[in-house]
Amino acid sequence: MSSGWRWRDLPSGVKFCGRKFSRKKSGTAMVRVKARYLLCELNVSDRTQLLLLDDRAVLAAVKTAVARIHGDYGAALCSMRFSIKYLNAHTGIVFLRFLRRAYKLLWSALPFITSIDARGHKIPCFLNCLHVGGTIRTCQKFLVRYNTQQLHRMLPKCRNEEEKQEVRKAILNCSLTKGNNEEFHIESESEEDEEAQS
Amino acid sequence: MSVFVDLNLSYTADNNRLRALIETAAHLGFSTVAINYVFEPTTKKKQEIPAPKPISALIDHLPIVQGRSRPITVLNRLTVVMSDSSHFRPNAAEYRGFDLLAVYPTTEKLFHSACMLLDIDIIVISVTEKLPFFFKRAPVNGAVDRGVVFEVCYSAAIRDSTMRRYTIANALSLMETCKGKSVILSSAAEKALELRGPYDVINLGRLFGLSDADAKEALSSTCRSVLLHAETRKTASGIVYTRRSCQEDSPQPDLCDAPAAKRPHLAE
Amino acid sequence: MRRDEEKGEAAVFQRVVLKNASPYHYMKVCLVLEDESTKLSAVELKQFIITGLKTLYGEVGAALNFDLLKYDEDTFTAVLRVYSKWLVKLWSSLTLNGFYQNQACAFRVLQVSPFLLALSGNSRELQLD
Amino acid sequence: MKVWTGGKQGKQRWRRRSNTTPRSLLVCERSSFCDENNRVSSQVEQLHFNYKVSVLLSDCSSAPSHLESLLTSFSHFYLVRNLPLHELLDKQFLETAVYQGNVYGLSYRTRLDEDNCVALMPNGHLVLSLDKDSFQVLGFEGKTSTFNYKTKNRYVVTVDLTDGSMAPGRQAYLRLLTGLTSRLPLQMDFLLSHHPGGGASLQALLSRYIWSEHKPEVGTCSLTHLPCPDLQSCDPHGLLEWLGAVDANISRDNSSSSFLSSLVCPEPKRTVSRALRISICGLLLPHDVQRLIQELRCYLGQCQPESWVSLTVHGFVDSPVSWGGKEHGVLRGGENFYTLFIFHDHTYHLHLAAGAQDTCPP
Repeated sequence: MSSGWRWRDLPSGVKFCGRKFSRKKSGTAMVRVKARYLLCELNVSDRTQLLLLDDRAVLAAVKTAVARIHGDYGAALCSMRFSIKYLNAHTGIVFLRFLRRAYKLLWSALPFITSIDARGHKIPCFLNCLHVGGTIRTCQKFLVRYNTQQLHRMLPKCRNEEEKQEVRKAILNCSLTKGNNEEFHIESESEEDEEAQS
Repeated sequence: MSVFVDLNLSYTADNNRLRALIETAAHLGFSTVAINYVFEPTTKKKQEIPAPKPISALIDHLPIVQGRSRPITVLNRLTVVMSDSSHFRPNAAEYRGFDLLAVYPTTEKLFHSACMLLDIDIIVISVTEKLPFFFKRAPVNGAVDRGVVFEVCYSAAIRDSTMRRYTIANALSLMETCKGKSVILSSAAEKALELRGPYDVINLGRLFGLSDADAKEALSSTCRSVLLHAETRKTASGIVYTRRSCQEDSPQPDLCDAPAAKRPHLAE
Repeated sequence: MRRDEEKGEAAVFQRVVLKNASPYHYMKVCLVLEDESTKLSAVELKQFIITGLKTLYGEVGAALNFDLLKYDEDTFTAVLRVYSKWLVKLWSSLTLNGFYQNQACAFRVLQVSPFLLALSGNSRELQLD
Repeated sequence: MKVWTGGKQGKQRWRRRSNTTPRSLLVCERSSFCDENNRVSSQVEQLHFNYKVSVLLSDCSSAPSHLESLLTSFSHFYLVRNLPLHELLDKQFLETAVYQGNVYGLSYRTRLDEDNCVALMPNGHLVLSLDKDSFQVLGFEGKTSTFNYKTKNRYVVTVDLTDGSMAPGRQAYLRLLTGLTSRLPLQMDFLLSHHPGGGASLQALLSRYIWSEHKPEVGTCSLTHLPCPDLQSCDPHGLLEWLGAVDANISRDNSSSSFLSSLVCPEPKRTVSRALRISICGLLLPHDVQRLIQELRCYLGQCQPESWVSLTVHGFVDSPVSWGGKEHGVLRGGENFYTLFIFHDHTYHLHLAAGAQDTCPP
């Protein structure tokens, strides 16, 4: 069989793949896996029902909606690196992490969520996307700003001086530092999305 | 571009079905196919590595490839399912009867060793379950450098909806890591109706995150380099090749049949 | 994606180059069924393709518009027309369609082209024996 | 630290590539035969390997006799089985055929995206489109295929056989000859044809191999009540779609809301009561197409002023060259064809279409 083989035909270190490969020292490099974080607000008619929600219920609701709207292909994309990063059951704020190449497709399924099943209850609700960011930190910054805005909006509606004081205090609180906003504290390492590959 | 190749037709003891598979593959335009024998060692008892059946015993008259005037080429391939590092026995005499050698690693550690160490041609990517580990750049690059390729099989995706999700998700995460190079797409078909035409598979590659040109290579040029790689495995660095001079009656598959692997390509 | 170049030498001469402008792609497909005696009407075929689209691409896929231009019930051969940007979706769902009413089946895509005319002039069909 | 040289950009480019549809090209020209600068004849001449010609005559129920006789007089072609390629370099063949000009040869039952393909053009150029293995074994200079320039898996070797350096006995000639005889003994089925008036003779070559002579196949079909768009104002893609539907016998009497198909004839439309479709298949020479066009123009002169004629010429999908020896490739389908609408007042519309791997038509 090897009649055509000659010494000089052989590449150094046998590679018969017909292509030049980038030969780098692999092993130490850290490559960030790109993701998109969607900051969503859960809108319900009865705010007490929010407390029933947990990560798993929201996760399942998103997955079902994606599977219904985008079929097997969507479900496959949705199973890749998708997670609920943070859920605040008091305010109804949800952080979703999607694979960056697929986030638009998956995002398009979110409006079709009409209810979430949690602990045996069916909670009618809808998801309102507030912000899309590349890192958790940008979303966090946005959320602080957004909450401040909301508080400002609440100020004129206050009925008595006591309430006003409280709201003012809250506004002051969140404009101080971004970290110690009490209704928002994720594990401070927002680098956790920078997962080391290899 | 070279000829279209499907390196995975599942072996069945049913000769008629196997013949139908080969005939369908030829009809669809595949010029070379490989019959895949799966060897799944278990801890309980020692098992025999299957011996490849000579092609002439399976099919007496090789069908003509569609639109061409040459017959189809049929090769043998062994896939070892590895759940423990002892399952792959390098230098086992039984492996020598096969033209191609593949492993299916089930854990990250085995995947790493398959990429970096084992003397194999193909690493099979799981398509029937959720990926038990992430593909890391280092082992994947190592495999690419060594000329070992990754295989994604599509027929599970035809059979079942859940498998389809796993196939797409696992293939996509593989393509993210290896950027569409050093990947082959093959069928793993058990029935003739699970085979798809080469252009259909190329389009399916788009679903797996491959570009048209890359997908076309996954069916042709990359397979060709696998066949060449398989040949170097049998030789000492592709230089020295030993063969028993007195031909016994045992019908060892003749290596001259290796299609694209007839000649080594010259160094670039 | 449209480039016009007008050449001035004669008032009547006009040349227009259209790049990637074809709105549709055309596919010639053939359905192979395990049980060849099955009858399948054009409406059933289209329903079947839509079901396949729905499982792979969900409700978005089911809403995808395509036309069944021609169908031959004896050979199960059909000509489909689909918007170019949805070609990949339609094609991949055809590829992954494996069962028609619990019997195995396969779509064989014979030809795909941005021009319907090209389907009737495929030189790979030339038989000289 | 980045692992891949392409880095961020490379990755994005990879992503973008995986989302693009294959390109297609359509060139539309309008002019008149009376215009001295019209290029129809050169454009027809430049597409060397034609597989099928289909003609649609409006307001006509049976083909005029002179048209019919012209169709039957299309040049015959030969199929040679297992022709060793070095035979094309044979001194006698060069002298009796290639140097005389107008010899057309094309490998048969080979696919351009998989196998080695060969074309012998009428100007004496020999084009070999080879895969990587064959090219490197052949040992003759060639170029990387334009459509595979990144992966370098296909190479194109172009040789001018009429050039002085390729004369029998010269160094380049001998190198190619030994390449094709000893290193890469390619054998393939070959379609050969030649211009009958050119003086070339293929007999010497044919006598040594198994060959068969083939006559282009003619088919006619008459159509009635054909809805027809306004040819002057219709957009080119709609027009070609309509013509394709006529060619493939696709019914167009749908409403735009029907379930199965919403294909309708583009508005404004009129109904042509009678029409005739003629098709002819085989290895057809541009010269014959040229004659057909002349004949059609003559025929049109005798018709009513509103009638028209369309002529569609399909090139071979697996020919290594498209218009004028430019490289041709196959990604999914290698369509290369042109459609010519001729009107009564000698104006014409020419549509030249090319697939994903093709250069722009002339």
